[in-house]
Amino acid sequence: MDDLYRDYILDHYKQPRNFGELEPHDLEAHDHNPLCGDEMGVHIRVRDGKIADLRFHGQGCAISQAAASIASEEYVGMPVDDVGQLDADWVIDLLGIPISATRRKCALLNLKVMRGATTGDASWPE
Amino acid sequence: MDDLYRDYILDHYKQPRNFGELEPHDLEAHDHNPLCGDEMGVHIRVRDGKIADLRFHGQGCAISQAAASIASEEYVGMPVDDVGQLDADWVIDLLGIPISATRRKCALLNLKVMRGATTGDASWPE
Amino acid sequence: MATSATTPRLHVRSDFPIFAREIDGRPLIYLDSAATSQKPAAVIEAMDDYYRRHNANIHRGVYTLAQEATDLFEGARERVAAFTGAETATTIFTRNATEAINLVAYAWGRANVGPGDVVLITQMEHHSNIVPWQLLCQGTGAELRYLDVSDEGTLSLDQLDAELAGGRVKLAAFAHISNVLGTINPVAEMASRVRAAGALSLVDASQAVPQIPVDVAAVGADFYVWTGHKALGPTGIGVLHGRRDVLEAMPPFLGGGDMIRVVDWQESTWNDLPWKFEAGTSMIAEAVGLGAAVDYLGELGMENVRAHERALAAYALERLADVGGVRVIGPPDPDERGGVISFELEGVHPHDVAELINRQNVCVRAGHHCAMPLMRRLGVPATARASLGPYNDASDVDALVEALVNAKKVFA
Amino acid sequence: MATSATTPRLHVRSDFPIFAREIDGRPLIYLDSAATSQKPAAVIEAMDDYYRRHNANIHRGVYTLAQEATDLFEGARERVAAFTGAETATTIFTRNATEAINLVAYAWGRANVGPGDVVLITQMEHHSNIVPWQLLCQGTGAELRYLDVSDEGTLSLDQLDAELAGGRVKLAAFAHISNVLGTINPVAEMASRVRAAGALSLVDASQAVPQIPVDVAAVGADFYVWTGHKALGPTGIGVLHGRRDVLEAMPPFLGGGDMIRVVDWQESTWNDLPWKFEAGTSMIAEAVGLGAAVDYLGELGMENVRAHERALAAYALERLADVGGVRVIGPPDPDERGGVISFELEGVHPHDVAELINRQNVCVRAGHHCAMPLMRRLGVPATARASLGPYNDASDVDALVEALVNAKKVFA
Ligand SMILES: Cc1ncc(COP(=O)(O)O)c(C=O)c1O
Ligand SMILES: Cc1ncc(COP(=O)(O)O)c(C=O)c1O
Repeated sequence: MDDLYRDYILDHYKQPRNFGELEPHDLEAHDHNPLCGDEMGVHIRVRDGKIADLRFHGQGCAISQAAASIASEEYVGMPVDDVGQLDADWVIDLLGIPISATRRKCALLNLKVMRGATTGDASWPE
Repeated sequence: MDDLYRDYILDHYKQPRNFGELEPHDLEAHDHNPLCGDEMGVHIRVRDGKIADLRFHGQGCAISQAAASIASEEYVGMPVDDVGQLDADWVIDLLGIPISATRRKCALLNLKVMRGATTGDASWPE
Repeated sequence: MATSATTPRLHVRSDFPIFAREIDGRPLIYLDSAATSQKPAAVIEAMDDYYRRHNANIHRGVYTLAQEATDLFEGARERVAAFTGAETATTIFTRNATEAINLVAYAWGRANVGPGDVVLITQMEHHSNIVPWQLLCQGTGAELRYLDVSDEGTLSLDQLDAELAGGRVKLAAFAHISNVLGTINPVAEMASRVRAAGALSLVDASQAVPQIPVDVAAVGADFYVWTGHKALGPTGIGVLHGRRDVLEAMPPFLGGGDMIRVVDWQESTWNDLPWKFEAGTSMIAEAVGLGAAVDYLGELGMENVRAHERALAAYALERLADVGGVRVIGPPDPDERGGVISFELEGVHPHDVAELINRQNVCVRAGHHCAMPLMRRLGVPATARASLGPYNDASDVDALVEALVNAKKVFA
Repeated sequence: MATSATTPRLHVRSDFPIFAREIDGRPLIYLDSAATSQKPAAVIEAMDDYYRRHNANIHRGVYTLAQEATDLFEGARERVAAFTGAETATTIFTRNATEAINLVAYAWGRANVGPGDVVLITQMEHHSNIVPWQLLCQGTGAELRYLDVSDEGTLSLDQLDAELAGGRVKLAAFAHISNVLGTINPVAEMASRVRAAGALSLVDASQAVPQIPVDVAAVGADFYVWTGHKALGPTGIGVLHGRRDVLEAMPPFLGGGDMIRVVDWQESTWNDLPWKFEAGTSMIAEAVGLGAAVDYLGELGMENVRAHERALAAYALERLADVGGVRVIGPPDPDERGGVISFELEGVHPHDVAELINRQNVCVRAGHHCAMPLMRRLGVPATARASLGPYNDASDVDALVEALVNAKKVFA
């Protein structure tokens, strides 16, 4: 079996969870990976300070799409204020595959837009 | 004896002929050697279409000063229209020493200002 | 299988030291020459020799080393100019093609472009031939307009005429060969129409100089730019060929050492061409390397390089059809395109394609190739791109095809 | 004879391949490091290795070679930043020091300087730190003003205060070490006074980085620039260190690949620092070479380089007095000057000095040293200049002195 493109990665890529738009929504952000042109947006609905629902959208590689899909299941139910505390390792551990330096931004794009939507900080997670 | 700094070169350097200013004068020009910062000007008095008298002035190395001094003796009496016909080889032959690529502009500066004064063409002689 | 491709005309791989390298015991399949070329030993050694034996600053030194360095540098300029059919004095060394275009946009543009004027570019330009014009237009109130790219990846001369007929175009800038589509544009014809309309033209030949015989005088553009590292030369050097009268009328771009004649307290006068546009210490070793690169290409013969890459591209187009699910972008006729092949593989994002085939040491680029507007026009987020150099042969294409077949399996 | 100089602290000549070269059977006496330095084998080999084993375009490549090239390039940036005590993200690679200064003059200058504002420089600046400001002032209606140079070759802090008190200074630019006088300016003090007056400062450290330990953070200037080829590195690369907030607020300079985030039809957004200011393909091999150069200098220890060159300069000042008719320009105290010694030889034009001593393979520079305004201030048409590198020792000074004695004889 492939180290990177494991079955669950390909499964999330082909059938991404929480994918699409969400209208109405309370928070949103949109961003790019300047290295490859991938783009990703998010719509978030908030209830009682928690993420009640969310949808990612955009285009990207298997790693960025699978990462968004897998992470989306963690984001739902999370206090909005906690998103800003998440770091790069959190996403990478969640993915459970070896991420090279070049693919790092693919994996982190979902967290970047989530932080953009919730804290306004649009820098790359470290 | 030195190949380049021959006695007559040093003599012309130390006691340059036709050196100074000439007031009044009919033609003049002033120029630089951008490589070393040498500068040279000339004042020319014209009678009957010929160079009746001239003076060089400025600061420069032995080669540029000696070349101006030696050439000045040729310029006097020359029809003004002939100056534009003179080429680089004319000066270099006149000097009678081996001129390397780096010192070429030193040797040619006097002809450059002469051509500038008589024809308005301030390009380097070729 | 095209026999012309399986018997390539050039056999030069051994001139390029990098191919001695193996990664995980496998040879390198380098198909990314449109991003940067590999370098023949002659180029590397020329720079090495420069640093080991002749290194000195140029132009103002009296001593032997400085004279040697000056001769090496200016000699390289002469050979570079001769290689592209340009004049030596109007052959200006820049940092790369990008800086060459910015030089024109700043020095010529800020002095000649104003509100209501049009700068005309095309939808297939590299960012380096887009962003400088955006900045110029934003700074001057001019309008940036685009020539369309057809579904086949070509430009329309009729649309060019229509734009020029508007009478507002001051400068038109276009690629000689597209770095994404491979399209070879009719640049001489375009430059002549632009000139007839009283406008200036700039040709971005970054992909052309390494791939086809070029003749700057015959193209007849006002500016013709390219970049050393794609033409078997080093990084850190590019070339701007300009028309003498245009360059002479232009104010300088960067100010500093070497580009001046006299510096006074409040103002300065400028050196002759080409030095007027070369501020500060030049890319001396890089010029020496680029001189060696054009010598090498000249010995191969650019007709041979073109024939070799054309045959190989034709072979690649044929073989890619075998993979199944590959969609090639750009002109289908190998006579109308260079050795740059962008493609999509159904169901697999280009980034994943590149990652997967790298496991077999096949090096291709994936992404927007610095041409985001073109990606938008084509309606794709990114493409994978295989591009050829004189060192490639049919075995590289075969390796690409095999790697793509394997990549498809992972995503099946 | 100073024993400290005859027993130099560094013995590194054999690290520099060029000294294996003989011309007419004589060794090379290289005393022109202020124009450009010689390169240690480690620098030449690092670039060689890059081209032979790792060459690929950076930042957007997925394959192994591209990752290696990216790591080599960005790794070099980290080491360069660490070497000068600067942040990595605010360490921008330029073509040379000249381009770094022009970058500031264009991108920061055009956005922040207007009619009535003052740009303040000094009479001892290199053309590269004069002409960009002339162009800026001419383009914006600002006024260019100069701090005087004293007869000893120094600046006056009082005059700086007086200029700043005028309230119109927007930016002050000055050399860390003069390339003609050797003067080491009190740049940290100057930058702090400039900052207190609400203006920005730019330090031209082209001569300082190769000669003395520098700490960009401690100097505290807004911009700190230098050039690779004088610091044992290759041609074609320079460095701009900037303050983060200033760089972030600045518009970009050159537009093109790599410096963008998103390119749309009419406008673009910019990449993060440092890439926002690095348009087009970078000087990849050159960065690798510069990384090797700072590693090498770091191993020597810049305190040792300074001590070595200080002792040697002191020895040279002493020995030059023996020649008779030599007038040295600049501060007499070796503690206040770097290893740059400009001088006049009575009765012999500097150009002839350089020519004559070249016959003994002694390489010095003669001319205005790209500092015409300073020549005017000093009242000399030109000077001869001997300048030191870590590879020089007392024997080089002795050879210079002997050659000067011979030169005098020719003109006697
Ligand atoms: C003090 C000083 N500033 C600037 C420069 C310009 O450096 P570069 O020509 O590498 O841009 C030099 C050297 O030429 C210099 O000595
Ligand atoms: C068509 C085209 N134009 C311009 C460039 C820019 O070249 P450079 O990055 O060397 O300036 C490239 C390559 O990157 C290119 O392919």
